[in-house]
Amino acid sequence: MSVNTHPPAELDPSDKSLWVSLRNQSAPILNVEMQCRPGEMLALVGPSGSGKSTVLRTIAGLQKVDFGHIRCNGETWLHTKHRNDVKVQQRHVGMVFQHYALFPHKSVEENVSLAIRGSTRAEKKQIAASWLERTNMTGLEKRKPGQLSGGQKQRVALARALASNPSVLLLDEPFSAVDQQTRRKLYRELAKLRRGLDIPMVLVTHDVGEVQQLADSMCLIHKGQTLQQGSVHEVISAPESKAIAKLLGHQNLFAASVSNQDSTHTSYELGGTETLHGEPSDLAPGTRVTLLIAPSAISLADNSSHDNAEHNVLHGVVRDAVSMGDEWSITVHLHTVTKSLRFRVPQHLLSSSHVAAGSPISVNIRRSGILAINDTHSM
Amino acid sequence: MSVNTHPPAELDPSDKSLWVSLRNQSAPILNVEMQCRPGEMLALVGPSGSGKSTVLRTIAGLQKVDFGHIRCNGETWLHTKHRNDVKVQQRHVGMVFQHYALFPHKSVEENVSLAIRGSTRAEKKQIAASWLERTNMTGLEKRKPGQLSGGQKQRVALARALASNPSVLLLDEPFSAVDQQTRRKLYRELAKLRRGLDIPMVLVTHDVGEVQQLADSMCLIHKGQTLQQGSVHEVISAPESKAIAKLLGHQNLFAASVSNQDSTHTSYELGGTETLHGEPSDLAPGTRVTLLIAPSAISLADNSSHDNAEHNVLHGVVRDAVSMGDEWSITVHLHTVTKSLRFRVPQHLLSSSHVAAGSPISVNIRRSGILAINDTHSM
Amino acid sequence: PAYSHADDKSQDDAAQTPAVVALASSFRTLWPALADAYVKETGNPNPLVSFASSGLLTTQILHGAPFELYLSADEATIDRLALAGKTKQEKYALAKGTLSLAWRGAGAPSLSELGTLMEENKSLKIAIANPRHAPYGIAAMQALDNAGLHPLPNGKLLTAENASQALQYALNGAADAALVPTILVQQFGDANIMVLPIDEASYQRVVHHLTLLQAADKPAVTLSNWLKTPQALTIMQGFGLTAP
Amino acid sequence: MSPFLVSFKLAIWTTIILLPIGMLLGRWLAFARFKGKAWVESLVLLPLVLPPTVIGYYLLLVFSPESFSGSLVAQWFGQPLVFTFPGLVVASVIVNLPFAVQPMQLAYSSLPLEVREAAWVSGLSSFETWWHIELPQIWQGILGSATLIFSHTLGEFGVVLLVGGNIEGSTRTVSIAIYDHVQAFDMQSAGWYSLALLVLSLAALLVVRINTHNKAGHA
Amino acid sequence: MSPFLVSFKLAIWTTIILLPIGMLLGRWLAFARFKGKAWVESLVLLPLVLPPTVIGYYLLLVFSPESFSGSLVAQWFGQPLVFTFPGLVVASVIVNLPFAVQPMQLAYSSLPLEVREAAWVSGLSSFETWWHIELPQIWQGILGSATLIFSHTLGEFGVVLLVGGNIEGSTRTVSIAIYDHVQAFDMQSAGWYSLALLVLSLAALLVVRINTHNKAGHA
Ligand SMILES: Nc1ncnc2c1ncn2[C@@H]1O[C@H](COP(=O)(O)OP(=O)(O)OP(=O)(O)O)[C@@H](O)[C@H]1O
Ligand SMILES: Nc1ncnc2c1ncn2[C@@H]1O[C@H](COP(=O)(O)OP(=O)(O)OP(=O)(O)O)[C@@H](O)[C@H]1O
Ligand SMILES: [Mg+2]
Ligand SMILES: [Mg+2]
Repeated sequence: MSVNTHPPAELDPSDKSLWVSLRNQSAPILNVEMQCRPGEMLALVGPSGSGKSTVLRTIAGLQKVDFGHIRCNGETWLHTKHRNDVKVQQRHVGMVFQHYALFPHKSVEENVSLAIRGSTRAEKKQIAASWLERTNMTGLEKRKPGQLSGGQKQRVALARALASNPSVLLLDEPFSAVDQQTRRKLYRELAKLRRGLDIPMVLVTHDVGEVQQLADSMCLIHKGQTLQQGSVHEVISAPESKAIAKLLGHQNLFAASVSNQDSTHTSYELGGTETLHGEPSDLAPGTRVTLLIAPSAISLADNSSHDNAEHNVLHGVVRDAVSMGDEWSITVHLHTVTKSLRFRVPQHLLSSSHVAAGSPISVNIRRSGILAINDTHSM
Repeated sequence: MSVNTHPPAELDPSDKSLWVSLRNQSAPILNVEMQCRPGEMLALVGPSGSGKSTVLRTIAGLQKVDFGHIRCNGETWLHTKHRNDVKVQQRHVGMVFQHYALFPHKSVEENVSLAIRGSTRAEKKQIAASWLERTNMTGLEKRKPGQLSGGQKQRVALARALASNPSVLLLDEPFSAVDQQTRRKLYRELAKLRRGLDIPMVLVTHDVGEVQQLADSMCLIHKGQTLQQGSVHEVISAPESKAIAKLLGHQNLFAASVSNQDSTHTSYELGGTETLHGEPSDLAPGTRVTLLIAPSAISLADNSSHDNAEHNVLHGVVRDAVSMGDEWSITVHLHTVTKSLRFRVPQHLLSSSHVAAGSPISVNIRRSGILAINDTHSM
Repeated sequence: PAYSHADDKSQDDAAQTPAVVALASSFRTLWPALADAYVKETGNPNPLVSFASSGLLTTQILHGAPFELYLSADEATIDRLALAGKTKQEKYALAKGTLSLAWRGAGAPSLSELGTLMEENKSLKIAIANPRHAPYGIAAMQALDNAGLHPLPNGKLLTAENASQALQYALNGAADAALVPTILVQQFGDANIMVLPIDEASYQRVVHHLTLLQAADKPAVTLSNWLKTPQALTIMQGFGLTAP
Repeated sequence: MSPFLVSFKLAIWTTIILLPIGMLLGRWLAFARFKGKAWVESLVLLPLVLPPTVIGYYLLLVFSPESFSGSLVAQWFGQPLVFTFPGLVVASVIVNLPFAVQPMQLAYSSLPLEVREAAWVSGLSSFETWWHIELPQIWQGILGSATLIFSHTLGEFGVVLLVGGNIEGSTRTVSIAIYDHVQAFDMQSAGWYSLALLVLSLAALLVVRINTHNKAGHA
Repeated sequence: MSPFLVSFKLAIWTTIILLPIGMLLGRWLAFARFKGKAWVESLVLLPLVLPPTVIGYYLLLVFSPESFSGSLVAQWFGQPLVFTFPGLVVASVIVNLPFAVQPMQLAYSSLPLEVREAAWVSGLSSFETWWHIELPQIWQGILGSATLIFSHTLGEFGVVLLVGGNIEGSTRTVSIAIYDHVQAFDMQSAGWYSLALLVLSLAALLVVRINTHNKAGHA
């Protein structure tokens, strides 16, 4: 169910957005439509091997596709139908390669300053130094890439991309090898940069937290196919299909069918014996849906609790419980449904009897935290 | 404050633990002591460039150090004092290199089967196939590494390390390029493998969630120096120093001094005007401490709330609020302290007025969620 | 290999095995005719030959080359071999050789005219064999000396590695003239080249010698003897050589 | 001009002229994928297959002022090529072509594509990419080519002898001089010349190699 | 045996013998870091510096059964080396040494250390690492070495003439045969021989190159 972001035939030349529309028949197979406005950070998310790097490489002009139309910064970069293909150099892309692709024989400083255009030597040196400082690389300017750790290399690659004053920023998992603390510092630097720059930015990442913290919109890709594009909040809170929900890392997914619906609630039947009540909807009874239960909608309940207007109560036994710092991650084996439920509980709310595998447990599921994905709509 | 895990002079030959003790004077500077029992998964955590990869490479026998003593599987692998240095091949290490180091001219299948020892050709093929299946690589067996995506390469590297039936497992950020869904599958496979294998395992990662989910114990390294080793829960919930707390990604750290302490509580003075009350402790008044406030100890409060026996109440204004799916991450500018406070709130507890920057906000801080780190103890 | 035949004393075999002959470059044009006649008259197998400059052949023989017979225009090299005890018999003078001027085009000048021609045509070049080691090169220098053409201005005199090469320079136009052994040009039909004999008094004539080497076996002796016959001399005379 | 001077001048000129040619050809053969590639690669080697004297002979035919090709060449160079130093250089360039191409092609084909891509993305033009990224990384290939060409030109003898004509001071190289001495049984001179040639070229090779090692920094 | 057979036999033997030597030396020079490395690298090139005939002359001195060294060599090989085919092979091996070492060294030095480390960690012995990991990746270097040696041996002339003695059927190579024809003004034969040599060697080079291209799969 790809989004129709195909660049219109007559495009406003003052539209500086990045429009991408790609098809490839041979491996890697592609069928991608996406759009990113200037100043917007678009997160490109998808499983390993889904074609994210290929898309970035095609935008940069490094990879050929059977059919492609790419517009950026008011110019057409690629239009295979018109045999239009702007040279890589003229696209002015700032790119972090997944494997960094540093210049192995150049020092860290030269790696960055080589990518800076149209400045004097002294200016380049200064810009490079400032970016290396912002990526916590000060002191290592004279090193060759071979003498750096993985995370240090990645930061040089990031500095090189950011320093080039590009017309579009393509970041391929730019923080994957960097520790949390440095990562937060880099997030801040990226945020600062965004304030000054009005260019489209595309970020490939596997970290949903990173998406939420950095990106405005989000594009999901699976087997070379774009599945959904929208604002981060929209996509995460209302995935269009079960596949998307899974891609986003949602674990509490239950196959169900609408059994009843009126102005106060909708009822969903799970595997025959269990019924969950959700917010009112316009789903016709009998519709097959996938229920997505937000982890935050789940809380511990008393054994004696019963369903009420706000909550459903489910009973089961603890299958396992893992301490995650000041929270516990609990997997519950429900009595009535074969699938298990996963959620987190702050440590202080949990008594030790809860944590042992096999101990009985009851959970509240807030009605407003239940999302029904219509299976018949999705591909 | 390095842990004394120096292998004892007379070592029990039946002790199959991995003992590591390394010193290096020239770059990269090292001063590392660590230990990992058979069947234990030790997480090696530290900022980028702190020497994690160097330690793994030294254990594997790929890097030389000035002074080193490594024992594993009841054998001495390295003892520089006795000019004892077992060859790489004889150490039988299963290693995932940070940059994968796949054999570029061999197919995916050959990459894995080459690392399998002492089996017939058919057996090797079968073992390789089974590991490739467990790493979700089925269907790509005939590809060369150059035809794989980053995450696919990483999974081949993982399959190669796991398939080799090693005497110690060294994993250098083995999941960094893999999506959440596949990562969860790999976690499960690793857990399964652990049940059958009684060998020490060392995992380098930047993901605290991963540590909590996979590791038993944890070793913190900073600038080549081991800072703390202990069980994951111990290290995360009671870091020994402010530096460690920072490394672990803790953000709510406040400099304070003990102003008062009795059998019901300890009082801490923050920057003069604000006082926080914590659980009783044996800290003498006047002791300089760093207060670590667990995010889960922070919750929203009414404007009219006041300190009570369980909670401290602080007032401030929202500096920014970021939606993280069904939670919001809130940064609060406190009235009385110059540092800001970060915490997460489930979306349904938050009214829209709370989210706007500048709106007044009050927070509860649970006493039991305040940890005081004695600054005078830490280095 | 040819090497082992030297030890082979069997008469029958000797008739079958060819003689191994070292031939100096100056015999190159002459040899096929001699060999043909030898094979035809005696019924012996065609001798195995190795061509090289006299200098190289001598070096090789000095260091154990399995040659049985050595023919050269360089008497000094034969003396050198004799001195080293490599020869089996006294050297034998086969024939005397003369010099000719090979001239590109018609109207070949005499050597004395060549001087004036060179004055007129600055780019005119003459090639000779290297006088440092080739006997015909030495003879050519003597002839040039006697014609008052020595020393020639720099770049006018080309010294080729051997006489063949000197002639080649003239053939392909790299040089305008070459002073070469008559044997090379006597039976040489090239329309572009005019051949003019040089006054035999103006240089010391070159004597072609033959010597049997230590390794010589029956077939080599047979060949050596045949080369001393009048029939052989007749063939040599056909190439412009004269009786010694 | 001493034969040593002629030899070293010839070796240096040949190296200087061949390096860019070898770099272009080697780069093309390393990067391009086309049908007749094996043919081109094999053809480049052919100057090695014929004996030098025979190549010399054919070059003489081609360069001879009497021939059509030779007159064209003579017009182009302003003088006939035979028996002159420029002629030696041209002949030497032709004979040494394989040594210029092979190491360059090898060096180029070990250059990872991704690093060049990063250069393009960074806005470096083809020339800048070559200058900043390719050149410093094929250093070993250049060095290999240069030393092979240099050494082989010093020792080359057949082509030089034929095309140059052994004219003292302009086309007599040390190789020819040594050969002449050997032919004339002047073994002592030949020995001294050989020794001097070996020592001088060893010194030259060492200087080049040590300098470039230092420059490349062995990083 | 026809001169063609002698030449090709010689070229093939020389290549077969030199490839392992070049591989060992090239590998050592690529991987080892030691003080006199520039010296070794330069010394390896010296067989190119002296004219082939002069090298031939010195080899003759060393191998001659009349000399002490030669008698040792003759004992070792069971026959004197001069004027025999084995002698040609030995001389040819010495002269072609630089072509064996240079491309191998280049190919080896572009092998990333990390991949070899991964092989060791995977438990592959030094030999297995060489066989499974190094060899398939230095293919280009081997090919480069082999084709240079092969072509150069076909065209080599000076050393072969001196050490072999131009004996028909055993040591007369095509190169020498062509030279003889040129010297005897038999230009037609020389032309035909040259053409045949060129065509045959082109064919040989093409066969090798196309086969290895297919094998390496250009991946
Ligand atoms: N040279 C190639 N030939 C054939 N298939 C290829 C080639 N290179 C990549 N692929 C395939 O194309 C697909 C897309 O690869 P790409 O690198 O774009 O994935 P990705 O989304 O970036 O994955 P990751 O998150 O693992 O980096 C993968 O399935 C990969 O196996
Ligand atoms: N060849 C070298 N010469 C000098 N210093 C080096 C060399 N290689 C690595 N280093 C330095 O050694 C330190 C440790 O490197 P190492 O790769 O072990 O870090 P790391 O903890 O694995 O970091 P990361 O998380 O970024 O991978 C780094 O600061 C790095 O810059
Ligand atoms: Mg990718
Ligand atoms: Mg590392």
